[in-house]
Amino acid sequence: MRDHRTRDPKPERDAAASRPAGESSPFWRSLDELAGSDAFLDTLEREFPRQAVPLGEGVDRRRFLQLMGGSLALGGLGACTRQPLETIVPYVRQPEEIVPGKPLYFATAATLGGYATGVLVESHMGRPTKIEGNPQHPASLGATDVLTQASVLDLYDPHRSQAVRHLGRIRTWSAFVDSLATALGAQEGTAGAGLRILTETVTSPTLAAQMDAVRQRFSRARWVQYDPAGRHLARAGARAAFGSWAEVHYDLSRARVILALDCDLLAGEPGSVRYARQFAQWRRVWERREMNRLYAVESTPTPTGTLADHRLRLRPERIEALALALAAEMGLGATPPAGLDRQLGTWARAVAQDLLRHPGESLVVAGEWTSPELHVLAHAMNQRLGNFGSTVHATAPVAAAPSDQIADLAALADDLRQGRVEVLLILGGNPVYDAPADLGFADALRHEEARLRIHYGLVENETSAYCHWHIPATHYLEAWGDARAFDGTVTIQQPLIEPLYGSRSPHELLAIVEGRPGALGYDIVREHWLPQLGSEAAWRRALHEGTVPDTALPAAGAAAGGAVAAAVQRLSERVASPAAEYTLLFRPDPTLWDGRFAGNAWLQECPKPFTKLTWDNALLVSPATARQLGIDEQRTGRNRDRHPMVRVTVGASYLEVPVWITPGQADGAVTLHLGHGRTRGGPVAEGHGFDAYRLRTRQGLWQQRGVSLQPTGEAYALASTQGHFSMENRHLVREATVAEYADNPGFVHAHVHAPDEEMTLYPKWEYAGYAWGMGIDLSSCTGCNACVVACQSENNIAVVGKEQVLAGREMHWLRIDQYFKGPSADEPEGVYNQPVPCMHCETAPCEVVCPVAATVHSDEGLNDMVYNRCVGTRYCSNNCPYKVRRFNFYKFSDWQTESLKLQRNPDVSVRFRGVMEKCTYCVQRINHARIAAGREDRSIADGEIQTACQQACPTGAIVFGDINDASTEVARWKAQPLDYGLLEDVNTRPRTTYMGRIRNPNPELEA
Amino acid sequence: MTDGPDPRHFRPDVVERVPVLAPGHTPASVTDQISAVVLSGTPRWFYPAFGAAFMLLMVLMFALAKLFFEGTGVWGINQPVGWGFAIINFVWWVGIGHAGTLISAILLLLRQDWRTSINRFAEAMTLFAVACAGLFPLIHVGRPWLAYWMLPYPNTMGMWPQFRSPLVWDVFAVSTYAIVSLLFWYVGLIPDLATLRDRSQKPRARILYGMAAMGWRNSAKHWHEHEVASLLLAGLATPLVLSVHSVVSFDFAVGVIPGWHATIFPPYFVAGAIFAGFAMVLTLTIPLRTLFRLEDFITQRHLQNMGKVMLATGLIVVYGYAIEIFTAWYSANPFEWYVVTNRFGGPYKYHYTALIVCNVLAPQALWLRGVRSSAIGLWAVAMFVNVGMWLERFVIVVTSLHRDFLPSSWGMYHGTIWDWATFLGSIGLFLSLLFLFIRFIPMISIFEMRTLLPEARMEERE
Amino acid sequence: MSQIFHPSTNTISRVSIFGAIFFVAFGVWLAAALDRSAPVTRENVVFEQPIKFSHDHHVGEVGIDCRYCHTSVETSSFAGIPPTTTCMNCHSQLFADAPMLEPVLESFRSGKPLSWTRVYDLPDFVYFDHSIHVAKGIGCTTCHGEIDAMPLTTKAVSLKMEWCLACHRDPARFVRPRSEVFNVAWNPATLSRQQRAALVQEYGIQSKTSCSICHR
Amino acid sequence: MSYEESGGRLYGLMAEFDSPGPLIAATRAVRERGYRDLDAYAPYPIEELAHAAGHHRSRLPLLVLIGGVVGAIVGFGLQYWVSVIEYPLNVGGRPLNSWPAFIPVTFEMTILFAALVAVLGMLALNGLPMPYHPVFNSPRFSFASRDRYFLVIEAQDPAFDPDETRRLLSGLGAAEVSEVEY
Repeated sequence: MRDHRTRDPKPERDAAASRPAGESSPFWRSLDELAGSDAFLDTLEREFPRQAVPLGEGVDRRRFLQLMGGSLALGGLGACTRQPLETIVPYVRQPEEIVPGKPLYFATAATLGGYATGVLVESHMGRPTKIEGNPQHPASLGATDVLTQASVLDLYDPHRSQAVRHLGRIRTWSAFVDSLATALGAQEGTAGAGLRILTETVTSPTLAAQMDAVRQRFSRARWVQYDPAGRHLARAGARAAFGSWAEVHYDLSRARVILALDCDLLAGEPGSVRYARQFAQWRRVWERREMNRLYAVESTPTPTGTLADHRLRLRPERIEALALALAAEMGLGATPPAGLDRQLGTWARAVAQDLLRHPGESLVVAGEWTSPELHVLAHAMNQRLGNFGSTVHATAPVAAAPSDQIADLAALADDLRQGRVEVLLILGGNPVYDAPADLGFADALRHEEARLRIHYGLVENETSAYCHWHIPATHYLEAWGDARAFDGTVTIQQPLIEPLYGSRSPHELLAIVEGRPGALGYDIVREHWLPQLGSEAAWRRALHEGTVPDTALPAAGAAAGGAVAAAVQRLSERVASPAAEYTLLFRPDPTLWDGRFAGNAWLQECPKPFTKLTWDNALLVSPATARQLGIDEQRTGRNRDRHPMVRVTVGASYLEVPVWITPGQADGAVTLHLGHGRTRGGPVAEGHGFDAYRLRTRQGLWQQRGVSLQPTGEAYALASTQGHFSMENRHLVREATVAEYADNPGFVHAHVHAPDEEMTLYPKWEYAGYAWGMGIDLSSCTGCNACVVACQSENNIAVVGKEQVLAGREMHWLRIDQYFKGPSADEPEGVYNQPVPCMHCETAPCEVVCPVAATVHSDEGLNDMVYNRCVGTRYCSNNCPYKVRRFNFYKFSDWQTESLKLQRNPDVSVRFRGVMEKCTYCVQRINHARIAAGREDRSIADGEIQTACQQACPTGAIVFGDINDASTEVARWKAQPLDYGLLEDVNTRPRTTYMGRIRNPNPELEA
Repeated sequence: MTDGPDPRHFRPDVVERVPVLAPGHTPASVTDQISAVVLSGTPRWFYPAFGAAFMLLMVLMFALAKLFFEGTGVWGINQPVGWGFAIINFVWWVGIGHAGTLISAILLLLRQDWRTSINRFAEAMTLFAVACAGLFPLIHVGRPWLAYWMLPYPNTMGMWPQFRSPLVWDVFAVSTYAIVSLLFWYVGLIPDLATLRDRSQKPRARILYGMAAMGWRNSAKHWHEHEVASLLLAGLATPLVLSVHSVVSFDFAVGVIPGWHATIFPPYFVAGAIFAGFAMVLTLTIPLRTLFRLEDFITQRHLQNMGKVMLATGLIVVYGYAIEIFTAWYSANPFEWYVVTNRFGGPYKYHYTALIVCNVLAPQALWLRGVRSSAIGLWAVAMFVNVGMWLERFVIVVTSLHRDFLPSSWGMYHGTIWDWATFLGSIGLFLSLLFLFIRFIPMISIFEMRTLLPEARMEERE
Repeated sequence: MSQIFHPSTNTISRVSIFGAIFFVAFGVWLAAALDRSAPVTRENVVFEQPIKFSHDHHVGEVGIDCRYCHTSVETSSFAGIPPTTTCMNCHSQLFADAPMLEPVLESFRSGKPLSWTRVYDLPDFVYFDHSIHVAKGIGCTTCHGEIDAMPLTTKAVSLKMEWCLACHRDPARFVRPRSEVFNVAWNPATLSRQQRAALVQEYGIQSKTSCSICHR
Repeated sequence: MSYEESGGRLYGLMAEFDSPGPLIAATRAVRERGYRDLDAYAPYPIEELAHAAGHHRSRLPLLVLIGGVVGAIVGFGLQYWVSVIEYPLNVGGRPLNSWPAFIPVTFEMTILFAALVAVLGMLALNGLPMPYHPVFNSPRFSFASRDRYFLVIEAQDPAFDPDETRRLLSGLGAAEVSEVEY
């Protein structure tokens, strides 16, 4: 094996190298700072003591975060090495709220495609380190999705753009303001006819207001919004159905029967975190006897599909046929399509009956990927079922200025070509990379009539290469702002830290266009809200709660029937027309989304559901399709990770991508995830995966019919963290239907039995005080990965890079195993999700074999791992039946990059080379709780300790607490007959146990 | 004084009529001929041979430098296969060592006098094999500079080793084995060192051998205590050698991993060790006896007996394989049974097949006297066994780990160039030590050869 | 043949062989002794500091309470190092022009923080929490020694793991009434072993020696 | 190079034999004559010679037994003290004194101590190391490690008388009798 460093795509490695000489320190805010003049350093320390830190040399992780600044060398890693002297630097003036060594929490919101998720951000000495959900916020309910969890890393990304640049050369902010002001001045004559502003979907009321102000000044200026993974078709469908722009959101707490038509309801929609929580309430049969039922029809597997009681894999064309059949069954004036095969017909009938049996308690949802017509149909069905007002809510649009984004973008491209654009301000986004290919946006952007092209973004990406100016953007944790959630609820975003690189917020930038340069983001946002909130107190409350009261959008009118006939008409025609051989599906990447997170190493290395791929995307094809293409042969030995490439041709353009054979994928439909194959945007983003946008056109936003696939004979190495997706008839995930469970609640113990406690040479170990344990509910885990990344950011888990993942050395403490159900890979009955953290076995096999007692039990039953005692024999990992232990084969943790040190959790050791590590049940949180309780002479309350994974989980599938206390939730779970231990027959007596999985199938379809 | 060899010299348990010492030798001739190997100048072939071994040793040094500088990641290990070549080599080398102790100790207790001419050499081989073996547990850890934490010593951390761990047992077993083997070997050497002291002409040699001989005077008293000590050491080394490889097998047997968790391991590891050890003894003695013209002392008889021992232990090993498969089936444990089927049909099926060919089929040739009595034939079988025993450890370590309980965590293991460099390098270390040994120390026990002479035996009858 | 060695070699060789065991034992003992010696543990070693700050004066003579400067000792893992402003509370008036205090004034004027050398410095993998120890009746001087008699602050204990364990294994040897935690003059002898054992009961002290209490 | 000892004090008389038989006979004879401070030398161990020279039972086995017992106690004691008394830790739910797991180390320590005692004991009982010894002064003595057999009677023996003893030895079939000096 060659030196891993040369091949390791970790961003941190060559951070310094990739940075121009001028900016060796990642922290600077002006040319002065760049010059490093003493005067500047003084002001810096005085004004923003937080920024004083990076000026030091090597910075120790913990002292550094616990104290105010201070620089010192790393040391004392090996127990016998002598520590270097450390320095300690107090404040000059200490802020009241800061108690050194105690974290603070602030409420703000993260946005995706404009939709806000309320979060509470943990801040250590002024450094945001961890994102948690905001229980007060409707879109969060205390949980978060995987992208939000990872967003904190973007703040500290060493490859963020740090300088205002003009044609690649560093300029001052004022120089930029001048040139923009001049250009705008010139525009005033023509009322801004040559001015275009391109933003992502905007839900921020403040920004919208600023846009109005801009329009006041430049009446003929145009504002274009574009989100590559936005809700284009859903919006169009809603508009068709309701006759005006409208937003639809759902209330799953009241839905007994749910039909998802190619919709990732539980992990892909704006309200998904909330939906998942509501949905899960219905899956805990041991808590409430009745259970809801989910039908999922999808062409490519989704987390929602994994929980479906009935999952139907259909290619999109047939989904529309099925929809028509359903519409017919529900008497929506449709006729079942001619070519519909029988079992699909019976399926439609059964489902329709089931839905009709639950008026007002049912729900039909169509995914963004489906055609507007299908959305119309879905709305009509809900109408027919009387679900509006109970499970479905139609409101005014959340987007401040809803529009047909694709058409607008096309118009912009056209204007550029015609030379009608003189000043183009691109506020975020990356159109050069992600605009539909047939717009030729990059070429359009080249036209020199556009004399001033400005790109504003977190990183210098493909688009900034085509612009005169690049302006570094603020991260949402750095700036004031506001945004609406899926239901319209507004959150005022407050910064937790001064902009690391002196960036300006979008509000501040737009203020220049408004004609009031120099306005501060704080004032802009505050001016917008104070009048509405009425009082300073209300303002403070809004900030503290993380929501602005009564901003949820009011209900709008119900669906207009007229659209339905038209939709049915068009669908029938499409269904009648002969289907092409292959249909190419585009989907936002489960971890990189539309590519905006491609620079985020956590997300790049986060194993994607169903493939467990890292650092790449691949063409997902069903086993049957693979056979058809003749690329289904088994690879073994050293070629195990090399996957055949196929050439995907769409019209004139083509792309060669590796194939991943995915059970559960619809035959004939192949899926390619967006967001990969970046060519600019930092070492982490660049050169990983394949750019699906090159094949994406206006017409084929989400599905491109009639593509051709030819194997190229080439092969490509894909790094997947799971090599085998069959359970091999081992009773790892144990499942039953509601009926079977009613008959035999203890079915989970039917096949495997744990040896009796007496069957041992040794006495049982008794735990007097607390005994920590965890319960995981397999009936409600969607496999969304939120817990995985939450664990990573809480526990300073290193990223290892593709080569090391290929070598089988990924470091995730918590992984989500996925197994396909059923005998055949062609027709899997579904997918099991099984999160596997450390089991903290009572009779831990790992501990017995450690020669130096580096892993032993604590007196509260934790399986402690002592990094500084570990010598690295790896015996424990070998002897762990669950293989949850992770070894630092190299120096995986980054000990150099300053900015990444700021992100680290100061309460968790950063691991060094050659030591074992693993899940600790977040022992740092347990210790904090124990100390707090100890100070107050009380015992730790149930729920006082939440592990990172538990806190992040949208469905609440993870509970944690003291199993010695029968009143705790975890103890109640473990008391259930449904509770079982993984591999309990090995007699490891795991503290982490699982609740068997319960399905609620429709009896009519079971037959 | 005597005509013809003494009849008691041939035991009923020894079938062949071939003597263990060619007739016509006297104490003087034995002494002179064997010590000549050391005292007469270096043979011409020595330099290229030693040079080659030394080059391999340098390969080891380079591989280690790479390893310590970058970390264990340079090897092919991963999750789930946390142990690779390092542990395989460790077990392989320890196993090879066992033959030496067996020959010197157990055969001494059994009064198998044919051992005398090969035991010195075999013991030396034990020492060097153990040296190579001991290397691997030290370097395979993630933080080798802290490996001494496995030893019990008072420290400011107040921490001690965890005595339930088979690795700690290893530390004690292997180090004890190394020390005892060294002592046993040295005790046997003292009279011969004295002989060299008395024979050699070079002053420096006389001083060095003199110091090493500790002033041995061949007095009746010396011989008396010396014989008692040798017997006692043999009595101690015998259970020790059995315990050492049992403990090594505990590294696996104590684990819960299917394919490791087997009670048959200790006996079948010990048998395997002796099997491998004799193979290595043959591999080395067959060329050396011709190179040094020692056919008089290492005769057909020795080769044949070693062949028989290999056959016997080989059959025990085969039984071990069989019983492993049987228990997996009989226990009806799906995990255990999967390991068996996976060995036959999994990604490592070729390794397993090769193992069967080398360790099960090849040794059957030893049933034929023709093979047993032909140096070439024996040597070929021995080479098969050397490879086979390495493969056996590969199969045990890798195929058990790479697919254990949870299919989600299954993986593959491939040795890297650095794995191979370390393995070959350790062979270099072994050979270098061996060449130095045969150059400076009598590779056949002179005084014990004297006892084989008729004169020596006359007295017992008086 | 004739003699090779001088008679004296007999003695030499015997001593060297039968004495080997003692040589080894001595080596181990020496290593342990060195590891515990002040130069290694930095006990009673004075470090270069920006100001010759005297706990002797401020605590011993003036009698300022520990918490006046180390404000977060009761609430946080970290006791807190006083910001410059804390010094200035007094020194804006007292000795305001003493050259010795110039660094403080300079820091106050310029806003540049003072930079002290850590005296009590645990390795990064050790997590110590002041608040819980103080709450359970472990006094400042138990670990920080006779701070009120230190003109220049030095480390009074080794901070080796065995030192931590000594107390965690038998807190009754060191515990004192909560009221006396910040009393630098408190004398352990004022309480009997039984009384201290009673305190351990009363304060519910769990003398934990589990690894994850300090290492995580 | 060789060390020359001056003074010329007599150490004893050395009789040389060319085969073991006469040596044994001679040794028996001189012992019957009451000589005690004597030693016989042969190139290989000869049991009869040892008996003849009066070496019967060795104390070594007892020493080794004691060594082994001490080793066992130290071995188990160390493990028990570490795991139960010094730093009791819950290792995989096993009891502090998991004696079955302590057996291997105890065994190895037993062997180690016994073996060390066996070797050191052998050296001690033989008075080794003793690089210098008067008999080495005899130029012929180097053949004791080849094919010659020697009997040495020390001058300090009360029954020793230079001429008497010399006569006796030559009478016992010694090929040659020579004086050995310090």
